[in-house]
Amino acid sequence: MPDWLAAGLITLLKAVLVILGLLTGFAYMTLVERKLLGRFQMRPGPNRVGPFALLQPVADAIKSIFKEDINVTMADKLVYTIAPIISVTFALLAFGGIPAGPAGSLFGENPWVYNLDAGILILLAMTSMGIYGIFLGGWASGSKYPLLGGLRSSAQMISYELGMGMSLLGVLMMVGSTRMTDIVQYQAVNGWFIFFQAFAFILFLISAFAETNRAPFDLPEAEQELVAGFLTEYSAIKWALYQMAEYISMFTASAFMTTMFFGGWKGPVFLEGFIPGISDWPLVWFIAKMAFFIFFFIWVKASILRIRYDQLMRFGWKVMLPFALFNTMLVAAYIAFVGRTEWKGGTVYERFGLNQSLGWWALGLISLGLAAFMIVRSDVFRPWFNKTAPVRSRTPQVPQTGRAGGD
Amino acid sequence: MVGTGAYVALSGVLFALGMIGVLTRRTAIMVFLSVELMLNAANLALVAFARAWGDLVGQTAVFIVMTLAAAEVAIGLAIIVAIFRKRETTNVDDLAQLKG
Amino acid sequence: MMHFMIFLPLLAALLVMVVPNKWREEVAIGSTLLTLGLGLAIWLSGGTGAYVRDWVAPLGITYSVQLNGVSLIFAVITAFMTFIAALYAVKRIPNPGTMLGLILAMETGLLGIFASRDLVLFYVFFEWALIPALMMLAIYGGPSRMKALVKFAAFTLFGSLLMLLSIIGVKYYSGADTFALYGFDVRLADGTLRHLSGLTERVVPQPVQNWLFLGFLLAMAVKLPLWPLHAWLPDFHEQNHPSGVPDVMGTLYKVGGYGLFIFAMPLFPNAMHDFRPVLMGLAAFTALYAAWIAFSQQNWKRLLAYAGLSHMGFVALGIFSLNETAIIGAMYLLAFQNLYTGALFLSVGMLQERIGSVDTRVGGVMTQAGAMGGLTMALWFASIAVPGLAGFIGEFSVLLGAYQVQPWITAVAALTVIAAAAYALTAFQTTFWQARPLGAVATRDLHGLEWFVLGLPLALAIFFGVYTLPALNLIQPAVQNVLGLAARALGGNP
Amino acid sequence: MLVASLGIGIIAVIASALLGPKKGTRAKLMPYESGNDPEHGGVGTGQRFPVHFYLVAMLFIVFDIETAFFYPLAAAYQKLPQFAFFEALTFVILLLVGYYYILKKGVLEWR
Amino acid sequence: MTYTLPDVNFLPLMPILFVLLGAIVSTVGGFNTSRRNVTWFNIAMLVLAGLSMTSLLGFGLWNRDLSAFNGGVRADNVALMIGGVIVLGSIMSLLVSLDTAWRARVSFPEFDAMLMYAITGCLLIAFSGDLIVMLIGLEIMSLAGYVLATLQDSRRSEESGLKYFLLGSAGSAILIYGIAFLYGATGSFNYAGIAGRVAEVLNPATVNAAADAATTVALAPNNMGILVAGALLILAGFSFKVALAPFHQWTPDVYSGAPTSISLFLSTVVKVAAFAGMLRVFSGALVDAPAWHSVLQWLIAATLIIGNMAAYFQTNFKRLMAYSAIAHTGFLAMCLLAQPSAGGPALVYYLLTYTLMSGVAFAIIAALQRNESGLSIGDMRGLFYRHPAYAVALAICLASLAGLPPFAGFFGKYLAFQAAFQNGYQWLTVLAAITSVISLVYYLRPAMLMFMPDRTPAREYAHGQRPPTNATVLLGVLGVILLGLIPSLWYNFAANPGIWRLLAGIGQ
Repeated sequence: MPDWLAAGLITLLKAVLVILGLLTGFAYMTLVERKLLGRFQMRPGPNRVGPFALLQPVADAIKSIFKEDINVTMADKLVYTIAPIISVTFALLAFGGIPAGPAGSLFGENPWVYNLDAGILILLAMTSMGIYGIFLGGWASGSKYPLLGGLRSSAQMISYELGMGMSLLGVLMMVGSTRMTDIVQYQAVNGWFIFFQAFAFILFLISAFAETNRAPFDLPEAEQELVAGFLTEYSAIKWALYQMAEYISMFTASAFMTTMFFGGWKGPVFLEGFIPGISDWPLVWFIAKMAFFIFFFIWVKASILRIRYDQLMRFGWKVMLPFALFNTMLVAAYIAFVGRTEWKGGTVYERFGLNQSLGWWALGLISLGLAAFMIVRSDVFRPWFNKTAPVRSRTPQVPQTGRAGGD
Repeated sequence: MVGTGAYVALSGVLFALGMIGVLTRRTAIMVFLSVELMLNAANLALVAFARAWGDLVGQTAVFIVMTLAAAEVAIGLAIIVAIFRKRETTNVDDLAQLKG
Repeated sequence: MMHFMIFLPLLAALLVMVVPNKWREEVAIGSTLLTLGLGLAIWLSGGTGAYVRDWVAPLGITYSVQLNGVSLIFAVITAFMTFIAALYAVKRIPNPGTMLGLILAMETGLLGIFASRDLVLFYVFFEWALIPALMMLAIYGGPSRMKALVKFAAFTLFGSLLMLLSIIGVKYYSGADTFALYGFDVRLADGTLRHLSGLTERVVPQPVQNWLFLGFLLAMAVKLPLWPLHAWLPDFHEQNHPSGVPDVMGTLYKVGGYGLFIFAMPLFPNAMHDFRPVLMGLAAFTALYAAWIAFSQQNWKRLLAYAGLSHMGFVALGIFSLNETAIIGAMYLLAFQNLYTGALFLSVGMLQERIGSVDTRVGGVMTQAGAMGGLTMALWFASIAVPGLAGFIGEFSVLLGAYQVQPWITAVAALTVIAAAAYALTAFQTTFWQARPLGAVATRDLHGLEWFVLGLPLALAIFFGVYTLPALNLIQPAVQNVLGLAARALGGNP
Repeated sequence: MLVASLGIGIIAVIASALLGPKKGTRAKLMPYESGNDPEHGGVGTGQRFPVHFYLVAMLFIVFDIETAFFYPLAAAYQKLPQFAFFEALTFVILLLVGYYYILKKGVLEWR
Repeated sequence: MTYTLPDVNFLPLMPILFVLLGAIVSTVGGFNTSRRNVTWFNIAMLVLAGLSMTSLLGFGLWNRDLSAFNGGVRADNVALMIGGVIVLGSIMSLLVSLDTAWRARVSFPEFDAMLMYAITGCLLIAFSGDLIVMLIGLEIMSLAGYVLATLQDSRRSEESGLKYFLLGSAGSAILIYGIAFLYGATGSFNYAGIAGRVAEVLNPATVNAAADAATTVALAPNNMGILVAGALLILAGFSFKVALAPFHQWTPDVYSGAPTSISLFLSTVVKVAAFAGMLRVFSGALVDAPAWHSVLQWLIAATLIIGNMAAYFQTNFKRLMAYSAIAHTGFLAMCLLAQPSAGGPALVYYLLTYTLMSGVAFAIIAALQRNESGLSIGDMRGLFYRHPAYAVALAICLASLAGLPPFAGFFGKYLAFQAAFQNGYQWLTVLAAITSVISLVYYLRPAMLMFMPDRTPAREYAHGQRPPTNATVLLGVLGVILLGLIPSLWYNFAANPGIWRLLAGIGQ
C-alpha cells in the first residue's frame, strides 16, 4: 500500500474518530447541560431514561431522526436542506485543526487532522462559514421570522468576528507564527498567554460567546421577539443538525481558547515536581481544560440574562472593536519600543539575558490592569453602548427658491 | 508540480467566464459577481506568475487586489441597494432613464 | 509700423467694445483711416523688410511677417475697402457698434493673412478671420442663416484642416527647421549665429509633394472659391446683412488665389506643374459656369456672388497657368476686383435700403435715382472688364498669359467675357431701366456719404485701369521672385 | 475531514427523510406567522428588511479586510524594524478616520 | 530572510499628502462645520498642493526628479505637470460646486470628501512609478467617482452611478488581469523594470544569464504572447477609463446623468488622470512593446467617428459635451501613438487646454441649467443678450474645442496631429481632420445660436452668475486665450526631451 494512500486513510480515520467523538460529546453535553441547569435552578433535570438518564441522548437522537421532517411550502427546498448541512460541516471541520497533543502522541500519529501554518486563519474562516448556514437557513425558509432571525444572527456574528480576530493579533505578534503547534510550544516555553494577554482573553471570551450564539448573546433564538429565530421553520433532524453545529462550535471555541491562552495540551509545568512528565500527558490536559470552558459556557447561560439586540450590536462595534484595536497597538508599541529600547547596553531582552518571555511580564501586568479596569469600572464605557446617541440627519437642507447658495 | 501554464490557462478560463457573464447577464448583481470572478482570475494568474518568477511581489499584489475587490463590493452593493430600494428591480435593462 | 498696421484694427475692435456708444463710430472710422494711412505710408516707403521672431521655438513656429509686393497691395486695398465698408456701416446700420467691432477684428485677420510669411502663422490668421465673418452672419444674418453659416464654416474648416495636415507634412518631409518661408539667423546663447532654414530652402520630394499640394489646394480652392467647392458662397452672400457691408469683408476674405501664389507656388512647383492642365480646365470651367449661373439669378446678391466666382475662375486660371504674365494679371485682378465687387455689394445695399428688396426685376430705378444707377453701371463695366477700367487689365493679361500655355482652355474661358456682359447688362437693365411699376415708393437718389462710398472705389478702379504702373511695380518683382523660387525648386528636383 | 463531516450531515438528513413520516397539511406546511396566513409568497419575493443590515455587512467587509492586512504584519512583526510600528500606526489612524465617520453618522446606532 | 526598508521619503508625495489631508479633514470635520468652510479649506489645500509642485516655494518639487519607495513613486516633471492639470481641474470643479451643489442637492461634506479622495487617486496615478501604485490610485479614483456619480438622491444619478460602476469595475478587472499578465511576462511591476525586460524579450540575445535565467527560460516560450496579451488587456482596461470606443458606452449616460459639477470633474480630472496612467504605461513601460500601437490606432479611429457622429445628433448641450468628451479622447489618444518625446508634450499641452475648455463649458451649464438634465441647445438661443459674459466665454471655449485659432484648442489639435503624423499615421490624421469638421459643426450650432436675438422668454436659471463660477470661467477663458497666443508658456516646460527619456525608463 503506497504511503500517500496510507497517510490518507489514517487522516480519514482520524477525521471519523474526531467527528464521532464530537458527536457523542455533543449528545452527552446536551444531557450534562440540562442536568446542570437543573441543578442551577434547583430541580432534578432529566432522570428518566436509563440510569442517570444516560440513555436520554440516544432517545433524543432516535426521536429526531424518526420525527416528521417538515418542508415548508414557501421554502427554497434545496437551500433549505443544504443550510443545516453546511452549518454542521464547517463546525466539524473547524475542530480538526486544533492540536490535542504533541506531535506523534496519538499512537505514533499526530493528534490533529490537519495542521497548517495558517492554522488560526483557517479556523477563523471555518467558524465564520457557519454564518452561511444560519443565514441561508433563515432566508430559505421563506418566512418572516426566520429571515429576520438569520439576518440578526449573521450581523451579530460578523460584528463580533472583528473583535475576535483582532484580539488574537497581540498573541500572534508575540509568537510570530500562526501555526497552532508553534503557539502551544511557545507557551510551553514562555508561559501561558492568559498571563500576558488577559485583556485580549476577555475580549476573545466575549466574542466567542457571541460567535457561538450562546447566552447572553443567544439573540437568534430569542423566543420573546422572534419565535425561534432562523430555527422557526426547522424541525426534526435539520433542527438537530443546527443544535449540533452550535454545540460543536462551542467545543471548538473552548479548544481554541485552551490553545491560544491556556497552553494547549501542556499541563502546568510546576506539577512536574510531583509527577514527572505529567505536563506532557496527551489529551488529558487538553480535554480537562476544554471541559472547564464548556462548564463555563453552561454556567454563564444559567446565570446571565440575555441582552437587548441594539445593546449587543453597539457593544460589539463600540467596545469590542476599539478595545481589540487598542490592545493590538499596545502590544505593537511594547514590542517596538520596550523590546528594542537600549537599556544599560543592549536591548531589554539582552539585558535580562533570558528568553524574550521575561520581556513580556510588564506587558502582562499592563494587560491585566486593563482587564481589571474593564471589569471593575465598566460603568465608564457602559454609556457607549447602553443608550442611543443623537444621530445627525443625513439629507442636506435644500434651500427654498432663489436663495443664494447655502449648504 | 503543476506548470505555470496550467494555472494561467485556468485563470484564463475563469476570466472568460466572468467576461461572458458581464456581457450576457442582465441583473446588476450577476454582472457584479462576474466582475468579482474576473478579479479572482487575475489573482490566480498573479500567484501563478509569482511562483514562476519565484518572488513575493506578485503575492503582495494579490493582497492589494483583494482589498480593491472588497472596496468595490462595498460600494457596488451600496449603489445596487440604493437603486433596488427606489425601484423593485436591479435589471440593467430597466434602467432606461438615460437614453443613449 | 507694420505690426501696428496689422494689430491696430484688433485693438480698435476691443476699444469699440468698451467705449460709450456715441464714440464708437468715430473710433472705428478713425482706426480704419489710420490703418489705411499706415498702409499707404508703407507703400510709399516701398514695402517693409521681413521681420522674424520665434513664436513656439520647440516647434519651429515663427512670427515672421513682411509687407511688400503683392501682399502690400492686398493689404492696402483691404484697408481701403474696410474703410469704405465701415463708412457705409456707420451710415446704414442703426447702433453699429458690434458690426464695426467685427469688421475691425476681421481686418486684422485679413492683414495678417497677407503679411504672414510663416505657414502656421498664416493658418492662424486664416482661421481667425473666419470667426468674425461667422459672427456677422450669425448676428446680422437673414432668416435661414444657420444653414448658410454651417455650410460656410464646414467648407472652410474642411479645407483648412487638410491644409493644416499638409503644413505639418511640408515641414516634416522637407526637413526644414522652421515653418517660415525664408530662413533666418538666430543668435544663440553663446553669441554665435545659427541659420534656421526656411521652407523654401528645402524641396519636398515627389510624390509626397503631390499629396501635400492637394491638401493645400483644397483649402485654397474653398477660399478661391473654385468649382465644385463654391457651394457656400451664394448662401453666404445671400444670407448676410442686406447692407452689403459683411459681403465686402467676405469678398476681401477670398484669399485663395493669394495663398496659392505666395505659398503653393514656391513650395509645390512640381505638383503644380503636374496638375496644371487639370487645374486650368477647372478654373476655366468655373469662370464659365459661374457666369452661366449668374445669368439666371434674380437676386442681386447671388448674382454678385456668382460674378465674383467667375472672376475667381479667371484668377485661378492665371495662377495655375504658371505663366508670368498670367500670374501678374491674376494678382492684379484679384486685388482690384475687391474694389468694384465690394462697391457693387454696397450699391445693392443702397438699392435694398430704397426699395426694400434685392430682386433684380424692380424696374425703373434709374428714373428716380439716376446717380446711383450711373455709378452702379460704371462699376459693372469695371466688373465685366471694359477697357479703361481696372478689371480689363487683369482679365486681359490673364487670358494673354494663359493662351501661351493652354490655348483651348483659354479660349473656353474667354467666352466668359461675353457671358459676363450678358448677365451684368440683363440684371442692370431689368433693375434700373424698364418701366417703373405703378405705386412703387419713390426712391431717393444718392446723397452725401453714399456718393463717397460708391465714388471712391470707382475712381480708384478707373485710376488703376488707366495708370497701372504703381501696382505693377509692386506686383511684377514679387511674381518674378516667386517664379524664381519655383524654378529653383524645379531645378533642385528635376 | 471535509469528506467525513459532510458525510455525517448528509447521511443524517437522508436517514430522517427516509424514516420520518410524511403527513403534511396546508396549515402545517405554512410558514409560521403566529397563525396568520403569510402575506407574501416565498423566497426572494419582496422580502424587505432594514437597510441597516446592509450597512453592517459592508462595514464588516471593509474592516475584515483591514484585519486581514494585520495578520501578516503580526506574524512578521518581531522581525521587522521599528519602522513597522509607525506603518501600523498610520494604518490604524486611517482606519480610525473611517471609524469616526461611521460613528458620527450613526451607522452603529440601532433603533 | 531579512527585511529591508524601502527608501521611505514622503517629500515626493507632498502634493498628494496635502490633498489627502483635505480629504480626511472633510471626512471628519464635516460634522462640526459647514460644508462651505470645508470646501474653502479643500481649495486652499489644492492650491498648496499646486504650489508644492512648482519651484516657487523653497520646497517645490519642480526639476528635482525625486523618487521614493524603490521607484514606486516618482515626482518627475511629467508627474508634476499632469498633477498641475489635475489640481487645476479640481479647483475648478470645487469652485463650481460651491455655487451649484446646493441646487443639485449634493451639498454635504461627503461630496468634498469623495472629491478629494478621487483627486488623491488621480495624483497617485500621475506620480506612480509602478503598476501597483498606479492601480491603487486608479481604484481610489474610480471608487470615489462611482460614489460621486451616485451621490445625488435622484433616479438619474443613481442610474448613471450604477452604469458607471458596472462598466468601470469590469474595466478595472480587465486592467488588473492585464497587469497580472504583464507581470508574468516581465517579472516586474516597476515601469523601468518592465521597459528593460521588454527589450530583453524582444531580442533575447541580450538576456544576461545571471539574472534568473531559469525563470526566464521557463517563461521564454510564451513570454512574448503573454506580453502582448497583457499590453492589449491593459489597453482595453484603460479604454474603459478614458472612454475609447468601443468601451465608451457608459460615458454619455454618466456625464449627462450625474450632477453637472460632478460631470465637470469626471470629464476633466478623471480623464486626465486616466491618460496620465496610459502615458506612464504605454509611453513609459511598454514604449517599445509590439502590437498595441496598431490596435490603439483602430480604437482611436472608431472613437473619432463614433464620438463626433453621435455628438452631431444631440439636442441637449450637456449630453453633447459628454460626446465631445469622447471625441476629444480620440484626439488625445493620438498623442500616445507618437514617440514619448513628441507625443508626451503634445498630450500634456492638450490635457491642460482640454481641462480648461470643457471645464468652462460645464461650469456655465451648471450655472445656467434649470435642473440637472442640463440645457437644451434650443434654450441657448439669444443667450448673448441675457448673459453676455457667459455667452462670449462659452463661445470662446467652443471655438477652442473646435480647434479654431488663436485659441489654445488649436495648438492642442495641431500638436496631436503632428505627433500622429510624424509617426506614420497620416491616414489617421486625415480621418481626424475630417471628423473635426463635423465637430466644428456641432460646436458651432450652439455657439452661433447664442448670438441670435430672439423674443422668447429665458429658459435658463436666472440667478446663475455667482462669483466662484465667474472666477472659474474667467480662469478658463484667460487660460485658453493666453495658451493660444503664447503656447510656449506651458509647452516649453513639456518640450524638454530629457524628462520623456526618463519616462521611458531609460534614465533609470
